[in-house]
Amino acid sequence: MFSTFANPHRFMSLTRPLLPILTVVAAVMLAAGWIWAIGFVPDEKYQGPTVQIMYVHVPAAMVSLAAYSTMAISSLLYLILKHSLADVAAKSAAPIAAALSFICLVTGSLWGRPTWGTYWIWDARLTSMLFQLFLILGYMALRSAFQREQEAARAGAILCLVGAVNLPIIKFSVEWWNTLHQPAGFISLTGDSSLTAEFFWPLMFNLIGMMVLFGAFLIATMRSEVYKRQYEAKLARLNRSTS
Amino acid sequence: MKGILAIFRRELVLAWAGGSGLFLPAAFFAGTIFLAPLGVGAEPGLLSRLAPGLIFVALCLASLTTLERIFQADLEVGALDQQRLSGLSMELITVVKVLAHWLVSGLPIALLTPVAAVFMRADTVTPMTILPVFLGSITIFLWGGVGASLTAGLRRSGPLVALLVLPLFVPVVIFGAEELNHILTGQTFGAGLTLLAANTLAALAISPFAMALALKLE
Amino acid sequence: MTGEVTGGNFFVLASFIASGVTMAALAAWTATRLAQAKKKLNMLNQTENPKD
Amino acid sequence: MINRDSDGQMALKLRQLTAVRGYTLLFSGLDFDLAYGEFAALKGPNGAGKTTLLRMVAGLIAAESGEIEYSIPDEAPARGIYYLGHELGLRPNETPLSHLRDWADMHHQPRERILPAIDRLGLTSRREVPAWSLSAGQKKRVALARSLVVPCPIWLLDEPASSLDVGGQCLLCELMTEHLNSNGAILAALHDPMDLEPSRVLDVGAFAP
Repeated sequence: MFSTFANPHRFMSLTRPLLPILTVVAAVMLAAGWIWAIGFVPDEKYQGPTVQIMYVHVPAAMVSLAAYSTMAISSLLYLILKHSLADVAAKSAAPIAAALSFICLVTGSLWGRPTWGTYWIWDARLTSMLFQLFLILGYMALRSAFQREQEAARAGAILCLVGAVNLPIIKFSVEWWNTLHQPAGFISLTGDSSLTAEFFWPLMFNLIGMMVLFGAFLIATMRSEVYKRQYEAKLARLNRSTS
Repeated sequence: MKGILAIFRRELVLAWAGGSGLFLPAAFFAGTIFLAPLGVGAEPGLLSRLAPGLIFVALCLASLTTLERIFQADLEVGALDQQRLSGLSMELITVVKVLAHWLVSGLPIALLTPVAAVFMRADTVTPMTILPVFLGSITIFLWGGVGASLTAGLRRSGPLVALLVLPLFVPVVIFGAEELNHILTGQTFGAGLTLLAANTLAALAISPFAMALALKLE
Repeated sequence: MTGEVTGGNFFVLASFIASGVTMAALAAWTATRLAQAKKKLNMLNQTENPKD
Repeated sequence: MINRDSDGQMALKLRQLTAVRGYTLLFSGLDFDLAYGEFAALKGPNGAGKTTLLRMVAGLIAAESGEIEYSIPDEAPARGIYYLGHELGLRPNETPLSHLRDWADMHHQPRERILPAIDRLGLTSRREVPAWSLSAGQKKRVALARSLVVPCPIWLLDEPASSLDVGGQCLLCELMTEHLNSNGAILAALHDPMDLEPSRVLDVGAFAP
């Protein structure tokens, strides 16, 4: 059952030291990764320097997908185990996933301008990311529409799972649609151009940095969510004992 | 079997008696179709190219107008509680309600497609144009039903349902518009229909469980 | 190897700045949320049993 | 969980039931047995969780923890539970006749019981009137008629007498007495005492934290 009283002491004590460490490591890695990407990566033969946008765009895309998967998995766990910490994880991962999707879309369109002359090109990956952002915003809007945390958690979990099931279908259909409407010989943002070593390692470094950043954000948001719920639970107990 | 048919019949009668059920979505759909040429201009070439896409977008928007009421009508008067006690499985009840609503609101739109195609100056308008919109509208109502079940307990949740289910309509619009384009321009069709049918079956397989779980939100 | 920042390209800089700003905003929002939540809880603990 | 043997006299066994609304604990460790032929009244202050308990026993709400054991005779329709809540389950453009007909078909019950039930509840003249033009009392009578159209052994009533006129209230007592005499069980949250004396009282407030 929804164990509002499950006291996540173990989680809180575990993450208390972890949060500062992750934040510092993430900051250092991202700073280094960005300097490495901007400063030392040679120009790519087709796009010239604009390839460097990849070092923010691709990690943001991948980590936002990881964030959405975190939401989906913890939603599933919440529906099965009914443990409130799983719901806290899903609710906390949502804003981060939204922010990362937003970064991915902004950098994608900034990449489009010099390369194809327009800020938005209906590239398959970008379009799928757009609808993933829509799913996340829908999740957050649905959750905030409920007063009671219990109902918000359950409704959100169901929507997140339905979204997770549909995301591959959306990706497939957008890619299928893309092959019909996209002119041939189109340089996709990443992936197919096989990356040589000097392009590949900065990407991996930045990816790990972004992952650590996601971890730090997730833990921080979860801790504040746990504090909020403990506050509301204690407030309810106080009102009950005084009334 | 008779039990679930009773719910289906009740839902149909009440949606019909409600009056607005049948005409609202079809009118909304027709309105959108009639507005487009005024904005785009009536050159036949342009309009017929636009027709498939616009028909499916209009279908999505028109369906959104009634999705909110699929479960809310019964939930707010307590009828849903009574149906839960009738021993029928909640998954079956939700599917039956969605299909009844689709019959009253979604099917008329599918039947209107040839008319819309004519208004959009499509080249070959055959009764086959109904097929893609027929399959697409079922999928839209099933996924829309999931959105409706999640927000049944909320007041004024129409716009929220639209935001929730919009991404779920992407495959329907893509495959449906493509297939409708083939039909309207007289090309061979059928491959797209299988993809559309696959989407419908996926929706039919997944959404009842989501809806049933959502309505047990106590 | 181009050592220095290829300043010529406005869009590379713009995307890094945009990402940086978004992440900074998210960080700020998360930090304040965390601080506020902890403060509210402590305040409540204070009022409930001032001794601890 | 439901076991369909009806040899045991017990209709309902509630074991260590706990209910939570939002962050507040309503009641915990609630134990109660209800035998067939018994009428138990739920007592307790407002917000103690009487309605929550009834909906929990009806299976509409999941209990935070604890177990409910039903023993329902095999011939009972559906889940063997008749639940009368605050909302009466009538859509605005439904008529008593159409509602009860759908109700009977939903449970595969014969339609012959509908007209006698309508007459019994005094709705004969209004059986074709849409619900939006019926009074709350008349709609309550349609809800009560449901219990005659689809007879269930266990009755869960949430303030059954509310919005009933004097005639309606004594009719309610008659129906409840008949149900008890035909070996039915009743668990009811009563707002004010009725002419019919409950054989047992369950004070939900006693189980509050």
